[in-house]
Amino acid sequence: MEFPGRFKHFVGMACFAAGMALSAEAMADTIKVGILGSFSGPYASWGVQFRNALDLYQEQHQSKAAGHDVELIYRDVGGNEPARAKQLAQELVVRDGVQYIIGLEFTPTILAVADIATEAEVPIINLNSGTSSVTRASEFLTRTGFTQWQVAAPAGEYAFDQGKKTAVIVSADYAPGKDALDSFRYGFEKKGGKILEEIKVPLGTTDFSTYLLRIQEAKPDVALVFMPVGPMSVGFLKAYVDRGLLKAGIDVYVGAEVQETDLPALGDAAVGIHSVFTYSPYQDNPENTAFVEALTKKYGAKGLPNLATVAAYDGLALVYHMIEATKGKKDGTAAMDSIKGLTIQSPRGPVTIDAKTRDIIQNVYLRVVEKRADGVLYNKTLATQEAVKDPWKELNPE
Amino acid sequence: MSFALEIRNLKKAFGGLEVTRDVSLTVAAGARHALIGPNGAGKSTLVNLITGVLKPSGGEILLGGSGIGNLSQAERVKRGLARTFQINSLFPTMTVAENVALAMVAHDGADARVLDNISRDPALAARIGEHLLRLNLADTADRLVSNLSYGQQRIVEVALALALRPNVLLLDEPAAGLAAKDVEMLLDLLKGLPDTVSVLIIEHDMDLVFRFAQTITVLVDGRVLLTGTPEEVRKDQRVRDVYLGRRHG
Amino acid sequence: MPSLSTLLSLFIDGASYGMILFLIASGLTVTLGIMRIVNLSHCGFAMIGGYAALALVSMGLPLLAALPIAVLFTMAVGFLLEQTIYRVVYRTHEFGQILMTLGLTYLMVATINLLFGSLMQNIPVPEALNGVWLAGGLTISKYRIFLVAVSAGVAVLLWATFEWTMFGAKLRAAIDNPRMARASGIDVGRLLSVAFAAGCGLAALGGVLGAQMLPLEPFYALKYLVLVLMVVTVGGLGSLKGSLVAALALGLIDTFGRYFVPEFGGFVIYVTVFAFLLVRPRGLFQNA
Amino acid sequence: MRKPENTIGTSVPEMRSALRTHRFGWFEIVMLVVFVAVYYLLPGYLPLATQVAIMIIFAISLDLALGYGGIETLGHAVFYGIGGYAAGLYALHVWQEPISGLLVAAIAAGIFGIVSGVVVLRAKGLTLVMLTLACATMVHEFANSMRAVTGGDDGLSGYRIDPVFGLFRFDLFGRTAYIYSVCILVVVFLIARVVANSNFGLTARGIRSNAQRMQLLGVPVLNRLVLLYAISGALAGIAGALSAQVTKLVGLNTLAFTLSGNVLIVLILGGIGRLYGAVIGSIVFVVLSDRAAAIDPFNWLFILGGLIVLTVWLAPDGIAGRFSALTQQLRGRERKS
Repeated sequence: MEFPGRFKHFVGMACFAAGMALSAEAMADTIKVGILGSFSGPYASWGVQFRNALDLYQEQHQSKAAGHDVELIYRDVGGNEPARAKQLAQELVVRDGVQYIIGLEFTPTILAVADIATEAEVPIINLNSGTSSVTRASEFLTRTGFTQWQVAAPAGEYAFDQGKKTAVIVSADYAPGKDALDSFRYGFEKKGGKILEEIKVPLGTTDFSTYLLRIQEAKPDVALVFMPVGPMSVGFLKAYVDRGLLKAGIDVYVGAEVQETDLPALGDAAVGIHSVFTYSPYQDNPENTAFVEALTKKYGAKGLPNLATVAAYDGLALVYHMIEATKGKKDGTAAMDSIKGLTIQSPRGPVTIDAKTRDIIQNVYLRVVEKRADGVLYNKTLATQEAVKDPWKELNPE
Repeated sequence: MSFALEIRNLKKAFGGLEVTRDVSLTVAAGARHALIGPNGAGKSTLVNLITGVLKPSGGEILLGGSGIGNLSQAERVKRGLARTFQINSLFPTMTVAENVALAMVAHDGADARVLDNISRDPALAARIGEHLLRLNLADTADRLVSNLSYGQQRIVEVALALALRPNVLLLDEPAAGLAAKDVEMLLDLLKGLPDTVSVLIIEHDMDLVFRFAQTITVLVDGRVLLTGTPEEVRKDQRVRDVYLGRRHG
Repeated sequence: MPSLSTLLSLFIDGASYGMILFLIASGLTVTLGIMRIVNLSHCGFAMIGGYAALALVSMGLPLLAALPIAVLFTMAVGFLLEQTIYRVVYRTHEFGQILMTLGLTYLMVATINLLFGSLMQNIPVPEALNGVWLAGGLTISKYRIFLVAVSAGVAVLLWATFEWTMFGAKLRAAIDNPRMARASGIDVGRLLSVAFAAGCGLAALGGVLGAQMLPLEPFYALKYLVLVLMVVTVGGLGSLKGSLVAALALGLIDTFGRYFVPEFGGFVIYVTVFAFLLVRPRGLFQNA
Repeated sequence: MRKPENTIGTSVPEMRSALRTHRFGWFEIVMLVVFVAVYYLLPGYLPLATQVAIMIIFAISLDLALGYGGIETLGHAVFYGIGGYAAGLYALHVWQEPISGLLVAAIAAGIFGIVSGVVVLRAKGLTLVMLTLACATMVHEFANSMRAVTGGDDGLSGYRIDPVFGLFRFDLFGRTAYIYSVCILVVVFLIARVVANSNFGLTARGIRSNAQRMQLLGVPVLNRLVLLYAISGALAGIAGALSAQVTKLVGLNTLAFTLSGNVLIVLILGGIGRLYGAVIGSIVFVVLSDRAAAIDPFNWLFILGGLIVLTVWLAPDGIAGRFSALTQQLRGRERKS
């Protein structure tokens, strides 16, 4: 076999050809955007929200940006499967010739595709993973969700401001949980609070009784809690309330765990749980009202959005902006440059992409779960902290 | 003179129940020795003691002059004691040739060789071919054992044991369940065995025993009643009483 | 040294967790004991029960009324499947059984996903069972006490059926030696059908009652499967008593392990199971 | 030593078909052609084809253990995962050279095969199934709790992989990854084939057929099974390592029950004890799940579940088994006519 020499040559040719193909694509007036998400498997609720938002945005803009047709290509990662995410991202770039990729829920999956963003100069918009460091994995990565630090550090501060002097931190034992631990502690201690104990709960835990017992025994003023949204968050909070910890006066502060889409699973138990987060569908601003109305009109009650929906909506808005800025040409660097420092009016309030870190700057709200007269559970906003940058990046400059 | 297999004062008791009572037995080199006895005489227990399935309560078992009483079944096989089973114990999902090959490879101690290709080993193929020819199994070489008739499987059972090149071959009721013509086939085969193999056969089929054995030991109630030539056994009144009388009336 | 009330709390938590595992595992151990088939769909029946109860509750039925209907419904589903698909499962080789029941589980997951969506679901606990009792320094969840009481009742009922009824005697015979049982005129096939359906019912009961601890979601059927299989294996195939002891032990070990060596969290229970199976590969109580 | 050309030597050719071994035939040629054709004709599908190649390696490793030795395992992902983590950690801390990475992974997984095999393989049947499952779950949980080393649930990432032979960079298009994986696949297939066709392969089949009798032929069955388990584990480790090198990330999912279940599905779908069953099964399974997931991600589990149930129902010996049964029938007909 004599392929070594030829092979190198071949790769060069192929890259060139692919480049040609891509630019030809651009002239053909259809710009493809790859959507990676969990549309099946245990995390399919993410995919549903992504799709709701993206299809709505496409409809509202007649799938046209800067005179070009925008086509969304959905690919199912089916959960936290890095190998599959990488394979699909590669195929989207190479085979389908997408210029942008939106999606992904998990830190491992987003890290697995970071290389592709760099190498193919394809901007990738991370919709969920809250690990601060993720955006550093590639110059072409940005985020429209939130970082754990962004909500948990203010949560620590707010809790202290509400008169809580001692706290126990409970978090699921994985990287975002580690971020949550550090950021809760940072926020709470900055104000002068005292952390009595840190409790790490292994992923996949379903019976939380022992951890609750430890909280009970530590007797803090407040519990600062981070759990991955889903079985763990619902299970933990239900058990927390059922054990009477909330009644006993140990307030609980969380982040994404009490989004309105998950409140029905918690039921009335959720009333009185505090959270610090960036979005609620019952938030009162014109963009949000229009957004929720359009979604419920299109999808009915199932269209109730959460941050994933908003993140996807804003993510596609960023893509549209990039397409306009580059006039539909494939130029990842120019596209990324065009969104640095950009501010858009998101349903969650104004959102800016940090010019330096490519991370998101947004408002953070302190809320508490209440029950409306019609029986609907929702988060009532108590306070707002505007234009919060990711504190971790401030503390850990590159 | 040295014996191929020698049993001295072998005892076995299950709890208080003595099943083997002080049995002594010698199988000469190249002998055709049969062990008979009525049901419950303790034949199976004796087989199990000799092959190592059971541990004796007392006494000695010597194979080629050295004691094997404390060895495991597999170690006794390695020392040259092969056996067949009352109920076929073959490799049903494999061909006849493969069954024999397994035994040969195991006997050669080559069963863990990862690099030898079995189908490219002419010496092995020749040995298998020769072995199967001798046992009249050449036609069935490429057939799965599970597809053979019961009679053929009994013969493969013998073939497997012989492939281990034993000094002593212990045949545990080889004719059990065989049709008359298959018994003839088996007998032919056993008669053709080389002299280098000593045979101890445990069998119910008296016709087969008397036509095959040179020496017969009669076991009754866990004790040796008599050892002698077929003629002597046939004539012995005690044997007639306890055994032949009842069965062959 | 933790206080007595802590230990007691842990004990109740562990026991209630264990009892749920027992309810789900009990049906599996009986069918495994008789047929020696690895039924990887068993947790799916617990899930079906849970979702059936959920559907009924969301139609306005109180949980305690929905519970028996859900159990009966699951038994019916189990019976139907046993009469059809499992007939094929019985015939095939061991790995065919594993595969087929795994495939069936996938189908269950897909169906639930289609009907109820992928989000986690909550079956609200009746008001009377909500909250805790405070006794001294001890906080006891009412629901957990209820759980322990109900499942203990079921366990006693099971034991009585097994020991004192004709059906139980036949079942024991069939587990002990299916061939002998068949030879002595017991219709093992029918016995198995009944046991299978009953097992599905028990699983459903566990699924509904345990929904607070093992929350309902479409992947329920796969998620808790390993745990339930371990209960059955540690207990010994076919032994109800074994499953009960194993489930309680695993529940307690898990709970205490998480409290005292939190850094090893979920790891403790698997090490224990592994070590135990090495020493006693046939489990706690398996005859032969 | 007898010579093959004596009178009995006439039966030598006969023995060749009676001692069933894997022979190269049209299947291997077709597969090679397909792999080459995919490279030139379907360049957009190379990442998918790479996943297929990796799955084939993994399934072949399982076939050695299950199809040849009858080791019933529901925890084979443990080797895949260990191989993956070994390759990842090696690249992160020692050297980024890929081929030595594969070797390190194979050794690590092989050693784990010996250690766990000595312990686990004493059991049989259901207990063995459960022990392998418990063992895999244990390692999964262990990897989960050793966050400092493995990255826990976030996966092990942040390592680079050097170009293969210092020449071929892992490119965006997945060309290098594909050719590299297919070459490793060919090597693994050849290794597996040598093992399967050897005395040892025969012994393994004997153990699967009747372990007790093997013991009585004087073969130390446990030792042999451990050796087989180690070889199988090492090959599975190579599959895991390949995945780690191609993806540049190792997640806990490489150790998960789902993967153990899937590889079993793949093998039984294809047919066990034949080596090429693993090839067919992987192609069908990976391509079908990819397509089904692309067409209807919300409901593709229906397709997968239905496919499994139907396969076991209609073709209990797998696709390869169905196929060889068919060809045998045809041959039988030819003979009769």
